[in-house]
Amino acid sequence: MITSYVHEIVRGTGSLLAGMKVTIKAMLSRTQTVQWPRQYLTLPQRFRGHIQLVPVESTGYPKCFACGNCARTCPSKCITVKGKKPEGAKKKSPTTFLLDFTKCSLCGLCVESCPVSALGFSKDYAMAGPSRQDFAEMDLLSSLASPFSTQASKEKDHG
Amino acid sequence: MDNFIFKVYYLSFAIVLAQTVAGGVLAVAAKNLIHCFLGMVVALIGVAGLYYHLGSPFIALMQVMIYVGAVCVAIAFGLSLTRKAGEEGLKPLSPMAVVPVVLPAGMLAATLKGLSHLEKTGMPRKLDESIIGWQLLGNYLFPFEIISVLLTLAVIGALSVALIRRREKNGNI
Amino acid sequence: MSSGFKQIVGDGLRFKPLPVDKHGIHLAARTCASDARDALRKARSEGLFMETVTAVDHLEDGKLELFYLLGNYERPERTLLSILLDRSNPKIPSISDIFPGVTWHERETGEFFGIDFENSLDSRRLLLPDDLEGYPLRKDFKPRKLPPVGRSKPFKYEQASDEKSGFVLNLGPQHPATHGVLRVILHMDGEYVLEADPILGYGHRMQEKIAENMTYTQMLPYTARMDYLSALHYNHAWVMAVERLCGFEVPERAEYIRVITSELNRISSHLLWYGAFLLDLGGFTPFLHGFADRERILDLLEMVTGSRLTYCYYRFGGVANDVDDEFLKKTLEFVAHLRSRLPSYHDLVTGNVIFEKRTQGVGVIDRDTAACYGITGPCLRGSGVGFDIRKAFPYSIYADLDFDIPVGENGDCYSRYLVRMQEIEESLKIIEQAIENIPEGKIRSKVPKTIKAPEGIAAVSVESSRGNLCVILVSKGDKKPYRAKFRVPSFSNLSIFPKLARKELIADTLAILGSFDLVIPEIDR
Amino acid sequence: MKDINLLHIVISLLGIMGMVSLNAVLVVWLERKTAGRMQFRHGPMEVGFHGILQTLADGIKLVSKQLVAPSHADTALFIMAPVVSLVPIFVAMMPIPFSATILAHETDTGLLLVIALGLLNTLGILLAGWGSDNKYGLLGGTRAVGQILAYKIPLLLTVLTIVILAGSFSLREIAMSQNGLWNAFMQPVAFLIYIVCIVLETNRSPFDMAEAESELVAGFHTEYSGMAFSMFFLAEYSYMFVAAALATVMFLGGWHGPILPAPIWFILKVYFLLFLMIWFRWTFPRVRIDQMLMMGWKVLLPISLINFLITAVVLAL
Repeated sequence: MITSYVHEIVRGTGSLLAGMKVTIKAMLSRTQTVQWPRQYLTLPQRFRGHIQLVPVESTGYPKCFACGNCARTCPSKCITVKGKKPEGAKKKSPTTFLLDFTKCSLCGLCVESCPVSALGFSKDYAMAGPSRQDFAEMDLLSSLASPFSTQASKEKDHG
Repeated sequence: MDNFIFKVYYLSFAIVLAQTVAGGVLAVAAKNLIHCFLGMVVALIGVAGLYYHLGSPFIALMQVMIYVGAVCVAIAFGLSLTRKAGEEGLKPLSPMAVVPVVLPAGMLAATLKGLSHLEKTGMPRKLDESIIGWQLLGNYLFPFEIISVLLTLAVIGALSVALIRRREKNGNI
Repeated sequence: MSSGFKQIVGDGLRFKPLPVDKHGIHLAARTCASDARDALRKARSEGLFMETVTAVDHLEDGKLELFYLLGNYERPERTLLSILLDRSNPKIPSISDIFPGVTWHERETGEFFGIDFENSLDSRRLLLPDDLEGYPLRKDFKPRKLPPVGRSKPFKYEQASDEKSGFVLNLGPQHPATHGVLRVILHMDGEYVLEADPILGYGHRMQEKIAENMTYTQMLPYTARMDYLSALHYNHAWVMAVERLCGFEVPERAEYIRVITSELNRISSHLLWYGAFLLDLGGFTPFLHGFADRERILDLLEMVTGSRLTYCYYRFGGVANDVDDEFLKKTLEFVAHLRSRLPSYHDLVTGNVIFEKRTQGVGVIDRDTAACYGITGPCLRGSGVGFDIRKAFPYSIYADLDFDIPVGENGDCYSRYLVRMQEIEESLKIIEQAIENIPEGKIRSKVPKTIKAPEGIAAVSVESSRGNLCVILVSKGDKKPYRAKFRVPSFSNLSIFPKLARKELIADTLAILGSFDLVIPEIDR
Repeated sequence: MKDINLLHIVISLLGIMGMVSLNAVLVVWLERKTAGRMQFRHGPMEVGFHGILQTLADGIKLVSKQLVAPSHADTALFIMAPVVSLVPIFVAMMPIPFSATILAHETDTGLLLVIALGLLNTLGILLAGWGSDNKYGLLGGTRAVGQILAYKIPLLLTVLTIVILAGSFSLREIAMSQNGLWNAFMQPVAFLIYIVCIVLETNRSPFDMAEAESELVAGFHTEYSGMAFSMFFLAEYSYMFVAAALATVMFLGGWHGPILPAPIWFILKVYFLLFLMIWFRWTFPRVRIDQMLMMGWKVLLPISLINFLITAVVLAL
């Protein structure tokens, strides 16, 4: 009985030392975190941030022709699209494209449903704003040129 | 300078005295069990302070260690086993509570009267504690051992009583 | 298909085979209430376990159809007992005296469909708030208009009664060890728990009603939100249920990708559990050690799916996008990396004498009790029952892969721990094999844009990280599911907790709670 | 009684307060850094060089926060508890010798003083748990009391072993007696028991019964905030320092060491022990309360008793 008692104590102490070895090794090895926001990690190609409109390369206008597929597919109903035909164009162009980011679950079904791949994912993940409204009505058109009022959007670019 | 030190000494002695008495009163009179406990701790520390002032820091520390550290903790342990301790509170004092107040008061008065005839003998002197040890292991070895056997028996008895109770109550726990 | 259930209950009972198309159910029969009781009693004595109890509201027929779904740990077979109840006065004797674990399922079905389970052991509400009127899963339920945000009535806690003992401890809904909004009322005697009463529903979102109002595709992202730690398994169960109902083909490459990603997901879930369990036992470092390696899995999955937690990656008839060689290479690297890290996990935790003392012999579940409560997953395998959906009902390509089902010996927290740690190794093996054999080809078969599932019922199970996740899908040929029931593993696993916690130290009850690997949103749905 | 020098005591108390605060800043930083590195993290990095001033910033934040007492709390106990747990530590620092000459207050019974005052810490925890009208707090407080019963006797026995070796209760003399061979080598078993006991005594993981985050939320200080909370914190880290200093004096030869000046050696040894305690905390899971009591009574007590007897017999021969 005495031997098992002593054996138990010795074995227990040994197991504790094994654990301590692991932690001290970890302490001397390299850290695996980065000091955000001073350091950044590169995001993978397919990173799904909030959605954004993809421009036509030549014109800078949105590819979107306001068919509303995305809005219908969205499970959370967080996309609002309205569009009309600009003068002289064959297809419609969006006049409003609002994303309610407070409801969005970043599932990406809207991007998949788009027939002309006019939607893409942004790589912006560090988002903060002073009011809820900043995200409840995110205007996705604001970063793109608009076929309706070219002048206004150009000013925006400079500002 | 000497005078100053004496004054400090008397002052601190008075404070410790007051602390002991206040603690004692709290221990007896408080309605909440934990306040009583606290009063006892305060009184016992006060007693340790008295020992210190009487020139025996060793006894004082032993007082803190044994009475505050061991006895009070054991009592606190007991408190934590009682059901709803501190929530229900104790009963208000009965008229009979006068007795434990009057008795020591009388004793105190008698002592003070006796002391008033004596001359002041100066500050207490520091004693060599090792004498206590030699006495305990020499002249008083037999009573010392009797006491320790008694304590051991008490511990074993308490343990067995507690174990039987627990088994009866909770089955296999 | 064997019909062991028929042999068990004999031919004396009146069963009527169900006419509709059935998927994943080996015997479906309609019976009446009294016969069901006899049959279930026999089933119980034969060791069958109750997967779930649920119902469907057939509004136009004026009937409520009550389902008992029975599984068998030993043989791959699943039995569906269906009982038609009158919609105006649905009453049925409770079977909680036969299967104690069914109490929770009955409580849930009762509050959602208004079915009265007579003589139930416990007939309080389980998930829904006490002041809700009506039965939400009935088709004619009209939701009450919610008060505007900020104006709602303040929630009042009922005062826990001190009758049972002098000391009632309210554990949660905000408590470090409940991992979410679980509340457990503990009746204590000092450090000992006399009785534990879990209160659910703090994170209830009515997912099953949401499913009835969504198209099949739209429901896909929601499934991942139930158990966010094994989101891909939920995706998998949902797409598989729809695929079985509609008869969609899945290309082989897609199946391989599904297996690789879901096994990665399983490892990541187990690694998180490893840390969280140790956190419950008071060890802090393992949590972040597990996290550091889990992070690599998340990076890998992010490469393929684009997100790190609630991947919405599987699609009907395939997966959303293809994996590239870089992913496969990095996954193999990760497999090697994790293999090299596992010994340090064992040094830090498995052999640790404190850990052994805290977990061995604590929270023992034996096989029979497990069957009573419908325990599945690692919690069950810890008790030595090798029941794993991947072997029992091999789906995807699991039948072609070589892997073992680790089982424990004692059914205690330590066994459950060991089972999960071995499962990590088995998953690594599976991933290696799948990557080795992954064929070229399409990743998605042609499916119609708008999915209309034909009329029928499918009960499709997936082995999620926590156990048997079963999606029961009832379709009436519409764009939207008529009824979708998620039989979640944690729900049944937690239902045994009050039994295990009785007369244990509070520290032990938290070890038991931790060893279940609970995800509360999954339980609350 | 002529040796009472008031000025001396006041100055040394002030010095101790300063040292306690500085020590808390350093040890908390060390703890967070160590914890971080052991978990592949950086730990605090922002305030000061590698976050060394983080504790100070946190301290300022805590002090500027409100102390909220629960409505049914026993306010007197609630406010008294942090004071009771902190003040004795200040006094217990008095007899600790940083070198043969640097010590605040020399007494013949320094060892007893430190141990006796250390007991009051538990009292503070009990009062906090009891006074804050919180069931988690109450459980934490009663656990602390149960805990003290389990380790105090082995602790005293190991201390007695050292006392009979050195023949004195004076910390200075105990340290002086180890000029050659440290007691840690002469009494390895006693040293190990003492290390376990000080982890128990300072309520630190794996024996943090009274706090037990995953069981009791925050145990005895669940309801505390602001200044009072920071006082508990200060008490914990100061008590760690006192316990480690006592271990250094009793087992690691106090200030003795080659080349470096004596106080530096002393501080180094103390911090080594503190690091050891931090290391334990970030490696082990928590022991269950009954197992801890078992260990106290069934392992520590018999071993320390046997060790004491053997030492006494060897010395007598």
